[in-house]
Amino acid sequence: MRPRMNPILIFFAVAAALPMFFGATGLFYDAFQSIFVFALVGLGLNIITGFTGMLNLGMAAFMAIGAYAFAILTCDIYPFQVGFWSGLLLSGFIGALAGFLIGAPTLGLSGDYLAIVTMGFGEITLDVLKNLEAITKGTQGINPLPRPTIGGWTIELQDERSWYYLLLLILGVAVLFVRRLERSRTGRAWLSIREDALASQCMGIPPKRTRMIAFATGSAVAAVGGALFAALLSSTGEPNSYDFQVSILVLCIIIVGGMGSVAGTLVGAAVMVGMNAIVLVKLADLFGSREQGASSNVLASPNNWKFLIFGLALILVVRVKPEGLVPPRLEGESGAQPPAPPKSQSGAAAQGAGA
Amino acid sequence: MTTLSTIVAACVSLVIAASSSAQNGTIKIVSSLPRTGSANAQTGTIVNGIKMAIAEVGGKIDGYEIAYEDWDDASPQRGNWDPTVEAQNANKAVTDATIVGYIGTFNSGAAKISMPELNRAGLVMISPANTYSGLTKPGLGEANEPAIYRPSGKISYFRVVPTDDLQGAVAAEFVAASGAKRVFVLHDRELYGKGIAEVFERRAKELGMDVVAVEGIDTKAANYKSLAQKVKFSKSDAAFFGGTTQTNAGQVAKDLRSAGFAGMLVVPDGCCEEAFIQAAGAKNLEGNTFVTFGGLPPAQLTGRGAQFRDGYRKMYNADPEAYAVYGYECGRVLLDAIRRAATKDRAGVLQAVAQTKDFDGALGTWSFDANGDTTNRVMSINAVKDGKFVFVKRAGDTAVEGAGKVSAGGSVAPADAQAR
Amino acid sequence: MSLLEVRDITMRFGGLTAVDGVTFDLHQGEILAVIGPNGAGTTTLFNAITGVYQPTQGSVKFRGAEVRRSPDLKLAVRTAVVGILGAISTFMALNAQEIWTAAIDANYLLDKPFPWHKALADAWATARAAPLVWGIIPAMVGGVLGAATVLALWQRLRRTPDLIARAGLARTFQNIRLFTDLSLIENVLVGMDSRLRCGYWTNVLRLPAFSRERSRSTAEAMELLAFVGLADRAHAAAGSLPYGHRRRLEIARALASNPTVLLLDEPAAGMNPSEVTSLMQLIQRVRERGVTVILIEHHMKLVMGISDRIVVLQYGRKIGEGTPQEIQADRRCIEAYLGAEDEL
Amino acid sequence: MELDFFLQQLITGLSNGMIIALIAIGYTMVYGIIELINFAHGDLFMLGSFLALTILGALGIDAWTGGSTWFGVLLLLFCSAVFCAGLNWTIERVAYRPLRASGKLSLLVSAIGASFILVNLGLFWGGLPMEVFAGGVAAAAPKDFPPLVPNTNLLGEDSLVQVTPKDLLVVGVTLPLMVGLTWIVTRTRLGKAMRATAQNPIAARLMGIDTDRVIGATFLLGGALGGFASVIYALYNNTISFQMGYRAGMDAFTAAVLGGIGSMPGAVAGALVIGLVRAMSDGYLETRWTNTIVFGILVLILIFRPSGLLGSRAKEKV
Repeated sequence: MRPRMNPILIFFAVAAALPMFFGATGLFYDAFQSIFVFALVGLGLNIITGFTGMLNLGMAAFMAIGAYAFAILTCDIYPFQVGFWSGLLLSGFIGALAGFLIGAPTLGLSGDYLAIVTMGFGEITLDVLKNLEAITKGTQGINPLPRPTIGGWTIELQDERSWYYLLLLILGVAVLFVRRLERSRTGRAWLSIREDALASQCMGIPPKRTRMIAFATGSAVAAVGGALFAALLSSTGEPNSYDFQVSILVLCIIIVGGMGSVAGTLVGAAVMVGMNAIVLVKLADLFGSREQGASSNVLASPNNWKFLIFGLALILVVRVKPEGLVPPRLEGESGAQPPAPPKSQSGAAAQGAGA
Repeated sequence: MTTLSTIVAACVSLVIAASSSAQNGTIKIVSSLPRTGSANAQTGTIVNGIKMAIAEVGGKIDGYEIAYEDWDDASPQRGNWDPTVEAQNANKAVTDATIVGYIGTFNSGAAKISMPELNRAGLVMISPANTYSGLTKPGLGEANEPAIYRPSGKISYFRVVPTDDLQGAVAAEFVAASGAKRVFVLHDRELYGKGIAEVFERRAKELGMDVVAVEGIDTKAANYKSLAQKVKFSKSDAAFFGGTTQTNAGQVAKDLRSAGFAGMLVVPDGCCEEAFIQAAGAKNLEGNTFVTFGGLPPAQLTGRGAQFRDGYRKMYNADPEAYAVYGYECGRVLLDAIRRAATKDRAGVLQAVAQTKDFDGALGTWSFDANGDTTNRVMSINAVKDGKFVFVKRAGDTAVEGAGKVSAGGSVAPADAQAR
Repeated sequence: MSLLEVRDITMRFGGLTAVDGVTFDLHQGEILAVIGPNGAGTTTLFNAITGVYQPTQGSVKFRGAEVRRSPDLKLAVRTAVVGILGAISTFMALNAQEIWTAAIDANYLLDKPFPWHKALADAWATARAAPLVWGIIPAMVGGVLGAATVLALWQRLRRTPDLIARAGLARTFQNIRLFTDLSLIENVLVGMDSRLRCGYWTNVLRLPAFSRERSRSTAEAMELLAFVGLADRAHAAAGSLPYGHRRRLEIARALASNPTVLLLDEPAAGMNPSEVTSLMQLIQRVRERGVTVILIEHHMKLVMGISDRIVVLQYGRKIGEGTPQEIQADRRCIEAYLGAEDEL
Repeated sequence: MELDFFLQQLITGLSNGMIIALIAIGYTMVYGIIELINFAHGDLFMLGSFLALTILGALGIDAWTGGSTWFGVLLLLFCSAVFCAGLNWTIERVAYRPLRASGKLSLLVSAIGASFILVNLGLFWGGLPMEVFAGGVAAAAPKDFPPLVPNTNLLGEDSLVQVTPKDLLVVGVTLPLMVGLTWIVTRTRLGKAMRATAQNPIAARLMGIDTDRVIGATFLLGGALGGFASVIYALYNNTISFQMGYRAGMDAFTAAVLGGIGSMPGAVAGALVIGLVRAMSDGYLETRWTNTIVFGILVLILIFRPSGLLGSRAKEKV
């Protein structure tokens, strides 16, 4: 039997080849830059929710922390100005620290109690970013942010193709990072906690510490995603750019892609963000051009239909593929094996209920 | 396989995207405004105004076809302007060589994202609604503003709307003139609302009023009854709310009144729309509520402005909202510049826009100053009567520019303003 | 000296006393069966021993000592550090803006080098001058951090299942609890976790130690799977196994930590006679590996066939202890189990 | 003066808390039975209030001035409750039931999708060409809800402390509803079936309980409560907007969790705590920190009571 191809490799191969077809600039790059950033944040959430089974509804907060840490450390209105690469690393580190701080008192909570605490953390983060104006510039956003320099060569914002490959590279490193963890003692401990926290504890795995490591790792990855998000805009945007809706988008990415599956996260990001950045825009353009005059009728504007289409698409996707587009596979499993019973993605959640 | 099919799907839509580009003899204008979610009500009127301006020239200038695209800088998840989308719009505009004018943005925060990009590309940007002072005026915002928005060193951003530093001051002067001694300042913690509230606060203090407190509200709260009680119990004579209809100004007004606060309530031009009256309930605004507005309300417009008002009624079968005229003005000033431009490309149009002088606009006769701001200082104060805005008085002709500047010490670091 | 001393264990859930003052010893190398009718408290006793429940009363000593973390210097230092950090961050959260303004905004001018020393000095001065109390927010930040500290401290002093497992007591579960989405070998490797040494960064960077440990642990896991007869399905999902095999996998997983004592909770439940026979052989072989076994079982053939000693529980109390022959001869035990005299 | 202010905040906090409680019960019931955070519930509640406004508009607002006000309120309550109940039931049928077997998180995404759709419907609804929607010109703008219930001060217009018929309405509708609901859940056959299904759906099915119907009934009840809440909310705040479901839902869900999710008295207790904390924080501290304080208190309570105020943590069967 022909071995199944590795979907992660396919993703990267296709992504690396794509720019050949699309010139040096265009909508394509904008969409894919978003896709890569959200794939990164999705990877972070995948560690927390997909691997370890902790439902996190506040992922945007870690993005925000990464973005603001990066901005404060690099923007020239502050004295730090550590530069792009150090800023990226440090923002990841600060993200981990934040994950640690919020995790320490709350990771003992089960399932949905943790979910609401993380959601609250998201709200608190927004409020703090808005209220501590002296430090974060409140709603003004911090800009401009530096461009990455590689050996004396600076990638300008307009150089979309270079940005594309830079993001792809960083995403690749992150995927490698996450995959290596997943396929090691650390990752096994996470998965075992998701599957059955008590049994895993009875095997000698300290649940709180393990959860904490997962939470901090996930937060760090998401924070790096947030830092890149800001770097791409050359601004943090306002704090509201990291609100609950963003957390929900990230959650949808990993569930639609396939919980606990790295390849799924990549595909989920491509589908969800792509739908947003390409399909919905195209649809609006398509119908918008036919719009005659300006009518006060709310139904006439295609923009007013976006929520509806997005919602319907979400329901349809989980209806058709409830286990996600690319469900996780077992290591070393060959095509000949019978598939595991389709309860994979419920494992995480069932945990919360039972524990 | 799913991966592949996803990518293929993405590619197909991209090919569609790529195929819809330039034709010869066409000049393209785009606007980037939040068209998804709650701001759409206002931006719709702006778009109407732009379309009207284009219709007036017959869609053609010097044989060039004027194409207009109405871009959305909001996303459905956010229901509001989205920095990512705004950045994409800016990119899209920069890479499409037929685009010579970019009308937008609605939110000052969004402008911060697209301004440097467009500036680098030398693409002129005219905003109908950005009022944040720091975008153009040195010394009023961050230390690095507005230089960071002008990486090419040239000015390519213009706005037809007076800035917060003028409007907030006008509002404070109006309150002071009414004899109020104690004033309670509220704002929505957004760039626009907070900025204008800060200007109001400083000007109010300069005018010798007692600012009881400055509070940022939670714009998503169900009601502000507790806060309204606080205002009432503080024995303030007047309240100022820096915010917009979208950031719940209606509920603030309503709760203040239902809590029994009888003093004067002043709100800025973000509330100068029918939707505000609709949200707050006409009865609650009757009498002691005032709305400042940068310009004159449609009913007070004369000359060109009156023509605009009548034309709008005819074209859209509705009264123009206060913001429609800004859209119209943006469109007209841009088209006028295209007409005057020696070369119908970005550089030519940019130069022509910058040279706009004594423009006979719907908002009066005005020019762009060295910063790209309108020289139009005319403002109006409006009240609400029988569910309609009524003109109270004209103001602002005497407003001091830079009233928002911190007087003591000369430091412009925002920290001074915020260390309360 | 006995390996495990269970002394006067009592478990109460609200008004219900599930286990009432049970005392017994476990000796090195033996197979001890704990039997009792359903509801006698056998599983609860297991849970109390393995730390899943905290016994209301009584003690479990393993090799003569209670299994728990001792409050050592490291713990004290950590607690102190967290506490101090909490206090500092509370304080910082309080006055963050003023300190920031004084240190950064006041000292920083564009295009001029930043005076770090002055900034730090200013920050310190502002921090010292700033008022400590602002209201409810610092109280809450402090509260959260303080509570977390207390909780962490308390957690550490508790007998937790992971601690007991690491001490050398491994167990299986009455209602099999495998990691169903993981493969067989991964299940065993999770069981082996307490013996693995590679840390986080070793795993990420794939240092040489990682590869060494991976090949060693995989070989051992395969050996264990072979031991229970499941080597041929090593990469299948545990959830795809038939019931009888799941029991065996659970035993392999428990053995992976090289335990001194193996606690089996009703290993034969739901098995057919031939499966029971092979299970008995398996348990014997486990003992031959030098592992001491305690098992709860209702299957009398298995209990009588392999145990060295038997403890009988009824209504949470121990009513008998002895060799299989002694128990079979004990009237009270038989009554407890069968409830009727005429069946004898 | 100080005492007046405190009493005033107390009254405001309690009234707000009661409204949150009604929504929170809807969350907690659904969670209790299928362990789903029903994201669409807040938006369902939003649509209920739009229906109420539409009815008002269709019948003519003037009809409700004078003696028939209370009748009007009852009519609105009834219509919105029926509407929300039906809609909630439909959503369960269409978006949740087919996914129940495929895991909690798929359900969650489905609920998020449903929530998006409802929000969009609310936007469209606001564009109806009706007088009450200002001719539908500004669909997205918040809508004024006519003050059917007067805002007169029952303690006399001179009193600093305001107790209005609105406050009485909130208490007068909420309390009987809660009593009634408690009766349904604890005393009736349906209630017994609901609790059985919540405990163990498989066992309940084996015992002959039609769990699908019981779950449907739970959604009906929860939806009806959301409908009641929507009318009370609209009458109390006098503004409705297509985006109000988000905050209402978040507050309510927080309340449900704070009280111990799945427990109805817990949801009420949690909601009252949140209402009071919000009022006190708005009144005595700064509004901009209110959210932070609410969630800070949530975390603090959950650290000490990991299952919420009144929640009981079921011992896991090992």
